[in-house]
Amino acid sequence: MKKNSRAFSTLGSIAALSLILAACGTSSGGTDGNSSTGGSDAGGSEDPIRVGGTLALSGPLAATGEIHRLAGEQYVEWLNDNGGLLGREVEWVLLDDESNPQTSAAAYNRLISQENVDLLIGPYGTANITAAMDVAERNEMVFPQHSATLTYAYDYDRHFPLFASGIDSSRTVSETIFDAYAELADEAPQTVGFVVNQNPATDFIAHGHEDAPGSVQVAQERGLDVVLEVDFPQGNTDWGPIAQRIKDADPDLLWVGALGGDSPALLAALSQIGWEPRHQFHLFPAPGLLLGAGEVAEGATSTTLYEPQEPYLSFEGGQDVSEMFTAAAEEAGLPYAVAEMQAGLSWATWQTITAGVEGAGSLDQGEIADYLVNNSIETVLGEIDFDPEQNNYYGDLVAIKQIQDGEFTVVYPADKTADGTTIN
Amino acid sequence: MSTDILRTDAVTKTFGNLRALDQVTMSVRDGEILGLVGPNGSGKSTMINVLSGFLRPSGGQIHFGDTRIDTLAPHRVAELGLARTYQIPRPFSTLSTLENVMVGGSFGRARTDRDPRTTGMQWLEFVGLGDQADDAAESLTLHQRKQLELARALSCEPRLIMLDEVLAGLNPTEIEGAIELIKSIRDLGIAVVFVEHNMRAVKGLCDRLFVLQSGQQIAEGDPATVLSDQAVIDAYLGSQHA
Amino acid sequence: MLEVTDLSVYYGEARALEDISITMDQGEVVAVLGANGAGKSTLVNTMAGIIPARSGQVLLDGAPLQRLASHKVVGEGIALVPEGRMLFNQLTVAQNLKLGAYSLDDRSEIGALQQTVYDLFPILHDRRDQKAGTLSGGQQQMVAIGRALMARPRYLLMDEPSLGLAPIIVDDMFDLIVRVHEMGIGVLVVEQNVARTLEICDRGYVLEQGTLALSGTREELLGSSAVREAYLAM
Amino acid sequence: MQQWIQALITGLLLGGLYATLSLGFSLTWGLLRTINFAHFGFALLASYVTYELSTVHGFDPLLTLVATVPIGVALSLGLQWFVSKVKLDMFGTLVATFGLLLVLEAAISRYWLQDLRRIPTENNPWLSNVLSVGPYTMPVVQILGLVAAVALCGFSWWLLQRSRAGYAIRASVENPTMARAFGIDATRLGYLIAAISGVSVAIAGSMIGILYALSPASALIWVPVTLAVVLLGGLANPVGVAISATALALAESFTRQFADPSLAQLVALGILVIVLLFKPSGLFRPTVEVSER
Amino acid sequence: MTATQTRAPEAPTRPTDNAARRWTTPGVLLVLVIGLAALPTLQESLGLDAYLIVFGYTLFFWVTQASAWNLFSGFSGYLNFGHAIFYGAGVYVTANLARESDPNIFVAILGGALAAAVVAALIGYVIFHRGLAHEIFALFTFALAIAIGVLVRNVDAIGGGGVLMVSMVTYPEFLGSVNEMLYYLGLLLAVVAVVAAALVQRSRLGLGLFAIRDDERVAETMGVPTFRYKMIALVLAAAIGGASGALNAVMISFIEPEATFGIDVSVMVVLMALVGGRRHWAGPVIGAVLMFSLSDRLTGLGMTELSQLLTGLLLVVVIVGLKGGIHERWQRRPRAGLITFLGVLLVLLVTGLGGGFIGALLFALLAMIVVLVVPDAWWARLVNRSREGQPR
Repeated sequence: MKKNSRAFSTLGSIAALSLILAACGTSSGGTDGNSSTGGSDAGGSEDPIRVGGTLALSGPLAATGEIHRLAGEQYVEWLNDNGGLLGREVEWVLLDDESNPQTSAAAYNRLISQENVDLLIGPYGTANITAAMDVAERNEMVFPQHSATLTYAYDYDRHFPLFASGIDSSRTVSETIFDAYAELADEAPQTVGFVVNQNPATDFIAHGHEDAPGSVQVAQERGLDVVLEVDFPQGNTDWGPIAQRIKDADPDLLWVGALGGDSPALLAALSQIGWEPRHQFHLFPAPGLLLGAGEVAEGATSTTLYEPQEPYLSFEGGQDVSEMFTAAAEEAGLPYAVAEMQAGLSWATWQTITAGVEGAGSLDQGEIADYLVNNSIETVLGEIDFDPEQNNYYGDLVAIKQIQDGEFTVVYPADKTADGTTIN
Repeated sequence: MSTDILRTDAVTKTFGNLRALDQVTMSVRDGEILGLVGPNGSGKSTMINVLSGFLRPSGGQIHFGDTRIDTLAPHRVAELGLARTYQIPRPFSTLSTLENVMVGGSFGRARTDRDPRTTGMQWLEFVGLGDQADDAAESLTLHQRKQLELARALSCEPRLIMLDEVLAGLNPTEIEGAIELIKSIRDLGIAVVFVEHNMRAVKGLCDRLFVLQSGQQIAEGDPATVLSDQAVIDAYLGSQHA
Repeated sequence: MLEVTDLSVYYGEARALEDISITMDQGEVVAVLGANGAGKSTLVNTMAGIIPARSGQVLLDGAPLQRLASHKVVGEGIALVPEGRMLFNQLTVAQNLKLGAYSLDDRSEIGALQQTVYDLFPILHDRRDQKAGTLSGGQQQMVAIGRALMARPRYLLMDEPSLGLAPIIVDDMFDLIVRVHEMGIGVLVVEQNVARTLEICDRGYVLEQGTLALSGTREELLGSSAVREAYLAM
Repeated sequence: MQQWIQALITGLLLGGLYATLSLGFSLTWGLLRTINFAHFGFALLASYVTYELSTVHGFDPLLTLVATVPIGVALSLGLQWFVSKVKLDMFGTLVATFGLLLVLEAAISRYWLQDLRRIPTENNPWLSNVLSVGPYTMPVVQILGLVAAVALCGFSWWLLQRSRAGYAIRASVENPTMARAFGIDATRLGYLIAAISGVSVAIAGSMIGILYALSPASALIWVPVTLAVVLLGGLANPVGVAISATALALAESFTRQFADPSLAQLVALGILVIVLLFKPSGLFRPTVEVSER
Repeated sequence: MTATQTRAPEAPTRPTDNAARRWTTPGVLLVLVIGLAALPTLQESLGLDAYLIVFGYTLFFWVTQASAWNLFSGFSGYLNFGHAIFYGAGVYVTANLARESDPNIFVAILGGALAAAVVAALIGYVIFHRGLAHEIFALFTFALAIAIGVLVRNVDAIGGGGVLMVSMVTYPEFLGSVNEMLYYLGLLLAVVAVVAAALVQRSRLGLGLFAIRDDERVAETMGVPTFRYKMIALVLAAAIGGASGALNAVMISFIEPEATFGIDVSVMVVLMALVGGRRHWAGPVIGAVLMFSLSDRLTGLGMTELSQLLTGLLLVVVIVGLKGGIHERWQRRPRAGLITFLGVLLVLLVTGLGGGFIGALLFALLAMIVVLVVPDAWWARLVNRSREGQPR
């Protein structure tokens, strides 16, 4: 019996597997069990248009993923309230990529081949976007995305980046930062200290890549004295020694290549050793946390592409995103319920795909792509002209915002500032 | 006098302060059953552990045939043809009875063109475990585990087998069977080192005795002589006076 | 009165003890003799509550002990000096002793018991902060006995106390058993040193293959060839 | 010179947190044979409770210990009860507690969302409360954390090495049968150890909540350093935990100060790897050595 | 010699165990593999989702990794929590080859296998000489993987200063699209891994490893060359893991040290093997299918938190209820398990209630687990009661 059962179980397991194979041939063929699909044949115009994408709903990137989820949901609601797309309702098929590029790639494959989505929208996070873009490329799908930073790496002609910093983003972002501080004229910083998270996005802006100079190089080119260059790992937990090194170097401008919660932790450590930054810049901090850092964060600058203020509120949808996102975020219980750059980018990405479809008048990926490269797109970031000569990147829309009196306000360039506010 | 198959020269094994073996010089002759006896704690099991390479001696040398083995890895010792059983059976608990025996047949000296499965079955039949071949070793009774220990050691096709209290815990009928079994092992031409407390069995089986007490050898020779030796009697029964 | 009635113990399917009945008084030294594997250790371990019985009972003054969780038996006044000492080798001598009194609560009494043990074994006092695992065999046996005495036992079960001891120390060991007995503690001693054991015991039992082969007074056993037979087959 | 001393101070203070976090993990592994990955979930939950109570309800972050410690103890006791009920082997506990960690993470992200959380400075007086001695500064909360670490490790050491319960615990790990024969109830002592582990993990968690930004995925950040401390320090050896936590924190601190912060973890783990290669049992002896078979 | 070693264990002892029986398992496996290999070609004509190709690849990936892990760790009892070292070695071979030009995928796979094998040989040589206790070994390897991740992050020559990208590889045209190529090669590697595990299990090497797992010292005294066997198995496991990692680099395309050497792969393979059962080659296969289809299904339904929650609960339930893993319990209760599995699967497929094929597969596996989790004593009572109910 004993022997019998072992043989039986081995055979059984194999028989089971082959049966599955046979079964999936018969049963899940024809009409798929998932009855909600069927948009791909574009037959009935009542069928919703399905837009597929993933976001980091769990894992290390999930904090920002959550913002994009809320913003996206609000956009889809807004769109459907305003007649949908091509007269059809829009349905967002959102999957979790767990902040993991492999999951992201698999999920985009699933969206295309199983969920039969009509359109794609990119995930959050450079790694996930890069992995997903490969899938989009293999399927020749239009791929608008909001936040990939490694501009040099992308050459897919149907990807539409909304992180509007130009193809030389590491240079343009850097130049913008120092241009902003140059406004201070005599009081402009002469020395700069770099403290950079090893995350690819922050690392790229700070250190560049082969032919693309980063902030450190730009600073040197501009004659600033780089007095400190420190990299720290993702998930760094001890800020004291880094703070000490900053204090010892005593830079005029503290340039922090920060992500998420890095900035407030660093600022706390700095204030504990009694060093106050004269000028401080933070690349991609979680804005709520930076504001929560209190007095030490006063005067901190950061990059932005959208803030809930003029002129952005006058841009296409600028008012809507601010109001709707804030309402939704408050309801969800986010501690910082202000629509800023991430929410704006999310909205702009949706505006891009919407404009492409409406402009092309169809769901044909080639036509959408053609429309997008040939026309200006109105977004909450302003007017965007995707330039196929530059891998669809375009001019630099990056602005600098600063915490003044406990609130973020745009201080550079002048055409983005509300009422002549200047950097201090 | 037949040739020695195993010879120890002044083997010593210490554990911390304890001298478990103290300069023991012992030899086993080809084809004999040597009884290794002594009261509890006298160092018999330590001796077997040292001989099998399970423990490394603290001093002295061990030769098996012409090969010095006290410096070899245990699996090399096994390959030379030295096998053992364990006092408390240590079967490979997640393997079947047959697979336990196949381990011996698959390695070292026993590794031949013959299928270890076939030879393994033969050894199981030999010790009387043929019907339990497919049972999990864990499910065996103590007696069967002892039999398995034997079969497993035999499956290595040893030239010398060391049996560590194979009779302990068995009932009289089982003991009788085991004694017959050990005789038939000798008849296969395998030398046996037999560690046992059951003196009736020792007397009945052994060609020679080697007596240890507190890690030291106190007597050696044919059973009748050795067992009437006063030092041995004292060792077992305690001396009447200090 | 410590009694064992119709006790049977099995390891899985293997029988270790069958229908054993013995009794002893607090004033006695009782020997349990027999060859290796006869079931002596099983008997004392069952009495100490370490091994569960399949049937039969251990009774202390008529009250069954077998229903108690094993960690409560010691509180009833039965302490074990196990075979191979089984000290907590990584604890110091003093700590081993204190653990013996774990079932007691009265600190001053524990102190007094400890003093008694140190009086009995002055060497242990000198070595009190040494790890038990580093002591010599004889000293370890002292700790084992001391530890058992710390439980303030009425009955002490000693499993092979002379095992692995140098001959000179063996004599001390037997003297010690007598002294323990003189403290008013009943001693059940399992021994292979038959000669010395029979010198000090009042009565004895001989086990063979898990059954009771013989019982009797010291004199009766001394005259019996069964004992000699059991050990040396002669 | 000043840099060296400041790095030393920073390292010491960080070592306090490492030790507090590692102590419970080490104790349950060494004495209860539970490799408890849920430990990191317990710490994270304590962090979030500290965050919640101080940010939303305005309690002083340190006062939240009144809530987190009982929670930590209750979770630890519950886990110990569960593990002893279902009788898992050591690797079984590892898998099961890893499952539990996932469950805790899911629960936390359900309640607090995936967003990054950090106690705002206005609710967190401890962030700016700094003790300055000459040119050197030390955050008071971390000093308190160090004191707690010393107290916890010291108490655990005293308990294990000097108290009656401690002998009993060590005895019952070394030889459960004999320990029972002398009246030691291992189950109850197991709960005692679990409770200490719960206290220390709650304190560590609250410290993390006070000092760092939280997200549901951040529990795993602490796994490598905890393992390093525990393996170096000798299982269930509170003194070993304290010393190896300090040593690793100092190594990291000096690396961050004088070399490159991004190499800090490599240095710490490198020390672990090298030590284990030359001394597989770790730098310190485990409180109780359990032979493999 | 080889023939006798690779024979199924049921082989020669009884005359009834004839050749037909012996070849059933490999035969059915072969049919299964041919069926799977034909799937991409037949997919459209059968009207199947193209997603099955992607699902299939990822499933093969996990089957490969879990089987590779099990080949050493499951069989020998040394639980390696740093399997990502070997996986990552493969990933980084492809990634570094891709720095210059689009690498040939076969070169990458072979290079990945080789690199992982070399790393394994180095690590194995050092730690097996050290004789770390099992639990120390487990957590040591865990720490080592993380340390290597940090090292790679900081050594530009390996890690490219943090990020490397693999956007395209070259491969023969007949392998079709990138997804199809991944599917075929993934299947190939999975077959290699499973067959290797099965062969090892039935060979002297496997027997030696099992002996090591149960009692290493006894094994050594019975002539098992324990050091050599541990080395061989570790290197073999690493080579398979590295080959699969090299292929997977194409799938991820964005290579970062933390994601590669982090906890994901290292822990997932352990969980898959422990859940499925680590004493048989089929165990990790079952575990990988179960855990991956569970996470795939829940991700597909957009239930992130639920996915984590259920994975966590599943681990607890399986480890508590099925201590030896699913396969082991199945061996004791094969009919009940198989009937439940197939029955539920068929019902779900026919009625379409499972939400497609993957869902049906998952629910059938879960139903089977429910049946297997019932403790033996209860099961016996249940079976007896139902038998008593029947008139004889």
